[in-house]
Amino acid sequence: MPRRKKRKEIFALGNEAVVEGALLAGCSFYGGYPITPSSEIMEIMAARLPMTGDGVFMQMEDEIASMGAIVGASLAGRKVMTATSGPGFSLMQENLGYAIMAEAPLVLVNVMRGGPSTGLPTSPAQADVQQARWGTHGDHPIIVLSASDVQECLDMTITAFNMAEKYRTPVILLLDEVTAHTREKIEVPNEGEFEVFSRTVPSMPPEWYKPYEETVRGVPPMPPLGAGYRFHVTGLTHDRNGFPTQRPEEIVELLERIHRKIDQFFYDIQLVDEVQTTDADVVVIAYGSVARSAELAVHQARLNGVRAGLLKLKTLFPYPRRHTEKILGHARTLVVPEMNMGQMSREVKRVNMGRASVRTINRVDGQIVTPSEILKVIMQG
Amino acid sequence: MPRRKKRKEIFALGNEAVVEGALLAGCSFYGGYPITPSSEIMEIMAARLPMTGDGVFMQMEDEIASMGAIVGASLAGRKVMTATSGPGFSLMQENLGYAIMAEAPLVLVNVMRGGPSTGLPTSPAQADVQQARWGTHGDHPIIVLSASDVQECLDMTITAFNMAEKYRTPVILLLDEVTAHTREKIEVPNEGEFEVFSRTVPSMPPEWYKPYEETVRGVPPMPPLGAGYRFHVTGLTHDRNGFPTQRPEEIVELLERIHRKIDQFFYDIQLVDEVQTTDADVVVIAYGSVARSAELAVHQARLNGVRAGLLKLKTLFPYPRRHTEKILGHARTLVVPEMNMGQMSREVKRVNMGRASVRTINRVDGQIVTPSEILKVIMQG
Amino acid sequence: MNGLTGNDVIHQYLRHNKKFPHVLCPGCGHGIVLGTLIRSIHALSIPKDDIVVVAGIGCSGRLAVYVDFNTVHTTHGRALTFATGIKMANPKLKVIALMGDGDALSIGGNHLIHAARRNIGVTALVLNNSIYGMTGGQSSPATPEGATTMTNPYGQLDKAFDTVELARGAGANYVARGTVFHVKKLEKIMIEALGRPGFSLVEAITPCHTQYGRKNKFKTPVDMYQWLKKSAIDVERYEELADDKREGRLPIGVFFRRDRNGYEERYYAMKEALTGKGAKGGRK
Amino acid sequence: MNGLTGNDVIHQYLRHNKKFPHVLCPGCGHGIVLGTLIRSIHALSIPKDDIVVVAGIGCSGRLAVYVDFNTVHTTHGRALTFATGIKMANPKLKVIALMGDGDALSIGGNHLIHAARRNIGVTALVLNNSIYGMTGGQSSPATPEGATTMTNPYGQLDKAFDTVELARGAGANYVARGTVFHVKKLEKIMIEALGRPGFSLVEAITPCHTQYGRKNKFKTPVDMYQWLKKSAIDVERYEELADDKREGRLPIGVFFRRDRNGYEERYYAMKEALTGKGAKGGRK
Amino acid sequence: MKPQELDRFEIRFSGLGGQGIITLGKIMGQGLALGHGYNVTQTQSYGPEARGGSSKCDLVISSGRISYPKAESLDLLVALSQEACNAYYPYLKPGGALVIETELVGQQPTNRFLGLPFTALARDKVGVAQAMNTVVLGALSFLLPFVQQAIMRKTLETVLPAKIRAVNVKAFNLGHRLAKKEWGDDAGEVWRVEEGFGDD
Amino acid sequence: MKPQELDRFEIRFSGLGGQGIITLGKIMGQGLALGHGYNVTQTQSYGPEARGGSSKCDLVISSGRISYPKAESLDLLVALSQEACNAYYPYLKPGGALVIETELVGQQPTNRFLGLPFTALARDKVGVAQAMNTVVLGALSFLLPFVQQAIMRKTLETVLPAKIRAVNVKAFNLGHRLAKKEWGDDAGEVWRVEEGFGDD
Amino acid sequence: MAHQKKGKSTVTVYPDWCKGCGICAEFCPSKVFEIGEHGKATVVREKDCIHCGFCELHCPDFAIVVRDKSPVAEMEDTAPDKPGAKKGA
Amino acid sequence: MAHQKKGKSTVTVYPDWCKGCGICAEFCPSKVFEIGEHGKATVVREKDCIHCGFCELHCPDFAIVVRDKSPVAEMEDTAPDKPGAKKGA
Ligand SMILES: Cc1ncc(C[n+]2csc(CCOP(=O)(O)OP(=O)(O)O)c2C)c(N)n1
Ligand SMILES: Cc1ncc(C[n+]2csc(CCOP(=O)(O)OP(=O)(O)O)c2C)c(N)n1
Ligand code: SF4
Ligand code: SF4
Ligand code: SF4
Ligand code: SF4
Repeated sequence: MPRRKKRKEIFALGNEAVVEGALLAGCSFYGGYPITPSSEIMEIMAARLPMTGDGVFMQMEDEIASMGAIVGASLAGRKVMTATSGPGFSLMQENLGYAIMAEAPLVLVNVMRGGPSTGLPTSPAQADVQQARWGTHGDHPIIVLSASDVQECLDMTITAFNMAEKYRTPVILLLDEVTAHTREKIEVPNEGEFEVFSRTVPSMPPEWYKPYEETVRGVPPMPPLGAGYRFHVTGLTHDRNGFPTQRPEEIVELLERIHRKIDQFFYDIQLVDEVQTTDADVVVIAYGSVARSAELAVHQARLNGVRAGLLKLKTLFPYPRRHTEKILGHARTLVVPEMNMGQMSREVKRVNMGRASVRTINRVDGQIVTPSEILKVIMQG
Repeated sequence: MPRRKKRKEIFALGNEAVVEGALLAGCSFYGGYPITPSSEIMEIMAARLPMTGDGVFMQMEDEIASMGAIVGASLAGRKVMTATSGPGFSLMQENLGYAIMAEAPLVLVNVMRGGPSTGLPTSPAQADVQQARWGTHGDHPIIVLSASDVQECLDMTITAFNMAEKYRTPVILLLDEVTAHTREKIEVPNEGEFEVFSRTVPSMPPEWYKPYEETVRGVPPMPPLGAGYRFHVTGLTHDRNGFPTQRPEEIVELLERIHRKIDQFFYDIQLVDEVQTTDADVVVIAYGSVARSAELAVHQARLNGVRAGLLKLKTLFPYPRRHTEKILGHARTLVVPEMNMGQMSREVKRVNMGRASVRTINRVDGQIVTPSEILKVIMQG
Repeated sequence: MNGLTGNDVIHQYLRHNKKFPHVLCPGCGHGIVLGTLIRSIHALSIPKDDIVVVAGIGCSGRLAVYVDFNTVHTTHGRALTFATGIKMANPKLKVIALMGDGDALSIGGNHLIHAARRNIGVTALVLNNSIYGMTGGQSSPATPEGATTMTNPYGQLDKAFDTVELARGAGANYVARGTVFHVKKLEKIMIEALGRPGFSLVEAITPCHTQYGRKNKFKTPVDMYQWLKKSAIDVERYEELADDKREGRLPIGVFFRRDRNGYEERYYAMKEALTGKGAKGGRK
Repeated sequence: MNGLTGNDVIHQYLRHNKKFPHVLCPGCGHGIVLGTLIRSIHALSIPKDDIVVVAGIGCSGRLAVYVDFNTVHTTHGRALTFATGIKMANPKLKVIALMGDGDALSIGGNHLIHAARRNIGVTALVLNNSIYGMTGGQSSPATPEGATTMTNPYGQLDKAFDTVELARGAGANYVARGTVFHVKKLEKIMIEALGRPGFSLVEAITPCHTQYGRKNKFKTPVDMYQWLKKSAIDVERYEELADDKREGRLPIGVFFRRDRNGYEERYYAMKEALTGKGAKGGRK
Repeated sequence: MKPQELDRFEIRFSGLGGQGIITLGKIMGQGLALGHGYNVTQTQSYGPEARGGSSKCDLVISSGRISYPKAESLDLLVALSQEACNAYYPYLKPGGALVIETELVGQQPTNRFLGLPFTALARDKVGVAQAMNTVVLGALSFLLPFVQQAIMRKTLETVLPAKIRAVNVKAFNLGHRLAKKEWGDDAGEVWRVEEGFGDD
Repeated sequence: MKPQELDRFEIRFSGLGGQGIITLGKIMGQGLALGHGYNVTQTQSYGPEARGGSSKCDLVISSGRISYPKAESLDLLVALSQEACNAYYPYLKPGGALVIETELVGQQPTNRFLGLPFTALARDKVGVAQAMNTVVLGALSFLLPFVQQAIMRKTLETVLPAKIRAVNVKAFNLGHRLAKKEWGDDAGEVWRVEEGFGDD
Repeated sequence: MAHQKKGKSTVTVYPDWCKGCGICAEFCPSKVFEIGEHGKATVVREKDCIHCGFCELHCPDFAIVVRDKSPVAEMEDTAPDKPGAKKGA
Repeated sequence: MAHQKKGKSTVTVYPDWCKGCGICAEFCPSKVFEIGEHGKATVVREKDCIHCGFCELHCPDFAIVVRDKSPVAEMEDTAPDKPGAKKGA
């Protein structure tokens, strides 16, 4: 067996690791508009992309245009990304919905800051979680990921691109300001050490191609614009050819498929890390930087004789119901610490159906939830 | 006792009744951008407002500008409104969050059509329900109302204005295309027959006025701009004077207050209609035009010997938990029919905590849920 | 298809699996614009595969579905943002943004001026029918002052944008105006516009009898074409007219041409300069 | 406060319960614009209560909090939309929209051109520092071609907007430009702008040394003021210059004045005409 | 006169865009709701179908509260084009009535129908082809036993602008007269019910 | 040489904007992370405080995994302004060390501190006042027993652009030398731990 | 010149696509079209067509095709038409 | 004219508000200011002030106030200053 090539180590900001991950995943198009605390992603992209093969970096006039540009570029065959924070995320919602309907793969990074409105531009929060799920109008599926440290920023960005391409869908990566603005040593994987997925392109003659056809995976192949497959893309409900339709059975087929293509692959999409959960009475369910506090708290609780565990959510939506169910087999108490007024805890409660007791810890003052706060609640059982 | 003056009857479209209600409630400013199926609201406002006392009608360049204009006018002392549908609603989210932070009363009518994206512009849906709750970034409170027939369009619009003014907050009125585009005979109440609430203005000298002060109700008085109270309004987290703050205790006070001012008045805000629920084994929980189908289904079920009832939600958020709890005292089954993939049923399930069995009926093909569909599920128990 | 002429040519470019006639109203000028666009592309012998038509939302936006190019029907007002992304992603494509006046000038105004400033290599067609057709006849920023619409029952108070002046102020590279009555001229303009570098804007005046004409004293669609016939005048001749003679006249033709490279050309040239021939690392 | 002069006057308009000095960087021209605005208002004897300053988001937007007027700090790019609502709701108020160049020209570009077209009675101050100050030095649509910024490390490719031409193209009623070095002229302009009907746009060129200057060969804030001193020239004189002499010069002064009534005036006049003296029912 | 008790009477007007189908439904609905005191819901087709040339307008009429506002099974179908007749005939209740424009609906799906050449009548007898919908309104005012001709005419007069009022009243009366003549006095008998036993 | 085992060692650098606090923290962090192989998290203040003139940068250093990335109780506080010293001294652990810039921190909150006139040293001995932060880095490289001077100097050289490299190496060496001289050989002794018993 | 083509063209209207807007009828220099009973354009004076192209360029529905007559067709067509006879669909 | 005012004004800098940008020191026609040790503007030649107003108008932080001397103050000030003596805060 060949010796594993040593990985490059860098001391990088979370936002920097996102760029690193994106480039490794094959991102070649960035369109964006600056906003704290996501701006470093854009700035580093501005420096890096013009230097790479076919990399395109564009500063657009606003967040609406940013989404428009990356959806356009995605349709033209690129792996694309944008990054923003709350106010910009709100503005991106309309075109995000379009991308869902057009099934245009893209990665949207939202580095969350305190809200609502302009709120607390430089302080951490996790208050856009439900917005990530429901922000655009109409029923829609969405994949929402998160990362809790700098290495994960890199890894989850690669994952985000892979899921976007695999499922032909926008993927949202939610970071909080702490994760985005922490510098840590991370390993940059070598080529071949990680999976890179690219959208399937059609392998039939153009006349036979139907851009929104039913397939086994529910994901139709997608050629770049201009490759000889001249089809129609629209945000209206459409038939298999992409043409607008008002026929109930075609509408249902479409909406059902775009949901199913994600729902049925829950085992691939719903990612968590479990720390000492197997025997745990008290399980902390956390994500983002709060999961780091939770990890320390769980460690300290064990030292204090409490069987605590951590379920770290790396996928927020579709909510990892299966993993939660497993834990509900033994846990008496679920502790859900968040930098918001209780957004993921709604999902936990919905799945819990009254079984375990659910304790929430919520901060909305721009401060991170500390290990000791979590420890206190764990110790209360 | 003086005889009640006969009420004027009109044969009106749901959208027309909204205008009627708004004018009765004292709306004197409309800013909007046309979109099907809400456009009649705008068009009738365009004809009516220039004819009324100080009425201002403005067509703005887009939905973002529409929200900006009405928030501005609200700060300048007007009772204000806009109307839109899904795509426009998505664009309004950023400034909606601003209005929440600035505590600017306003009424936003979203006549829902099929989504996501451009979707089904002329077909009914109820798929923006969770978006109404979570569409803008950051933790925020919001009042979301709905109406199921033309009379209710009028009544609930008045209620929406009253709540907006009473609680200094945006109120969203969600209609569906069926309700908005049905013509019915309605009664227009005479002056004095309905309550009209207007924001409290300060009654102290300007030097003592703090625009975001803690009060018993949690709602600070609000003078119009230019009335001698020169204060600062911002979407940043702010102190009692309205000045930006990053101090955790001030932030918490602010966010806690804007939530509390709505949460604590749940008995005033959470409106439902109950039809034969007292003894019901099976309760349908519905809203909007679907509640009309449900009413017929419940009626037919009773004829068939099933003890069915209807909980019609007129307030969607904050979710009427109290009324649901009461019903959970006796109901075995809750049926939640919706023209979406299951949005309010999430709220029902969260409150239900596994007690009753929850059956959902979901249509997303642009067709209304029919009485017979609901009846079938009721009869299955 | 080179032996064919007239609508026989057009028919070769229409999608055979779409239902015709199209959804637009009798006499709607949008169809004429589409025909003209097709003929221009045909004249330039651009392969269908290389054309991307990016449409906004509106009656005009609905045209995209009928033509056998790569067609993208976007969101209201945002066609140019998608078009920008597509052009930058693949500069070899000929990208045409097809927009209504509401689309391009109201909700989409910002993207229009920025596309012009940036000089992205996209041909923008603004189908100006002075009204929001699709949504039932509300005012647009191109509705003439005084006209009656569903949202201005007492007469439009706003002054209309002059699309040409707006684009000029934003720094556009090429701006022209035509009408669907003066189709040959419009075709000449489109052919030129499609062949130029950078951002070109072509405004096509196209009647909407249903939503605009009927409320503004045009009894039939034909009346609107008569009006176009009468009021349009070549911009060169227009400029020689005395001020008082200009009232009510609609100048058409090419208003200006500037010669700046398209954004995509400048961007890729920068990349080339930075990375050299395959070499990594810039020489900034 | 009429016996007072200079900054003694300014101090009367600052909020005494706010912390000073303000948050802006040393040498930032925004403070000078604020002082000039205060002096203009003082000169016109407009009561503080009648002034509404509507600010966008950016360093410039932060100014609003310091002055003792009615102040509204809005969302990024949207100041003019709020200002429009306020003015229409109460035309007696003197409404001033205070925006950065990113605010006004990038994300807010559409509102700017529509406010100009509509001719709403608002005075728009665009504080142009060629850069996004607040967010740390990214390009704005006013960043000169070739300049280095955080998002254009290899030099800005875009051409900058000419605010004056953009506003002209959109049909604005009054457009002027000044600099914070030429404060007296700027004050004269502001006084005129505040007194006019309809939409007036004043562009104030104001240096940002921290985010723009340092990356573009201005060693100190003072260098940027030297540059303003050298490059600015009265527009009347500028127009007499030969083309090749114009390079690098910045014309300042009033570019044009048009005399159209403000939108609010036209709207309320229409209401008056429709409803008559208290009478209901129009006479359209 | 006390209005006849009705429990969900459903009417669909259908035909081509430009025939004034929606106006017909609106006036009839308003007359029944405001003039006769019934509860009425009127709904119509929006969107591309409407654009595409076809047009549809439903009324549900009831003495009691109307829960579900859309027509589900029709008591009366008015079809003013062949296409509309084909499309909606299946929704007619057993025993429901079909009214057609005889010149435009050449293939009748049943021999039980009531027809008149409404367009020709309007054009030839009233002199204004566009008044066709009012001729239909007049005919229905005769046909439907719960409609009072005078009230409906009054509604018509209230709703229409002055300058086209006279022409339309003429058309209305024509429709009423001809329906009576052609369809016979007991055409709508099936829907007439005896005064019930309920208390006052 | 095997790096000393560390379990959450927390350092805060604090002072005024313009003193190069963030750069100091970043270089030190990078040296410890990449050069020494520790796990390190570096965080800093953004936003208005940063604008308002004060500046802060934290490092957490550990041999094991760092869960919570922010500094909670400091092992070492470097305060380069009076304001910073006042603000953060309370977060110092019992037994933690305080390093101050003696000319800028006139009022020391305790008599147990280590000080040097870093700014004056940089200005007068290196000739470049801005190299102050590097003088601090040099001093700390002496003070902290787990920092190897050579590695840290190497990091410094890697990170800095060529034209300011020499000056900064000079400043670094100066800081190291003077710290040794002024603070004495056992200044950081408290943190030196014997090699543990763990297996290799 | 176009005029020399008089009588040398066939003019076809596809009635399924024609919406009867009247543009062709109004502006054809040779008055080739009339709007027929069912609201569709009908070719009534095909032989007067000078193949100016106006109608093809201006029909918003691409419903008209004007073609040069094939030699054979031309031959047949030399027989004088009855004046005003209807042609085309 | 401004020049006639020479020596008749007091110039005050509020050091708390001054950020030391240097504008006043650079552009004051009479070189009244210097940037002092702590990076703040200091009035060093007050008597040369001609009350042109430049510094007040251009200080971005409203930190300078130039006032006409009150008669009393003026009186006191007639005593010749030592050249270069520091004045103000
Ligand atoms: C965000 C958003 N707002 C509003 C609409 C509704 N809408 C659809 S098309 C249209 C305007 C159409 O007018 P125009 O662009 O002039 O094109 P036309 O239909 O006249 O060709 C509007 C307002 C929408 N689809 N999306
Ligand atoms: C919707 C939205 N997008 C982005 C931002 C981030 N942001 C805040 S200020 C600003 C730009 C500031 O630049 P400019 O308007 O030129 O004003 P300056 O700070 O230079 O005075 C940006 C992009 C935001 N607050 N909201
Ligand atoms: S122009 Fe075309 S659509 Fe119009 S009448 Fe003639 S053939 Fe018919
Ligand atoms: S080509 Fe068409 S318009 Fe021209 S003469 Fe022939 S029929 Fe008439
Ligand atoms: S101009 Fe003002 S801030 Fe600048 S140095 Fe002078 S006094 Fe200080
Ligand atoms: S007023 Fe200010 S700038 Fe002018 S001379 Fe006096 S000190 Fe100098």
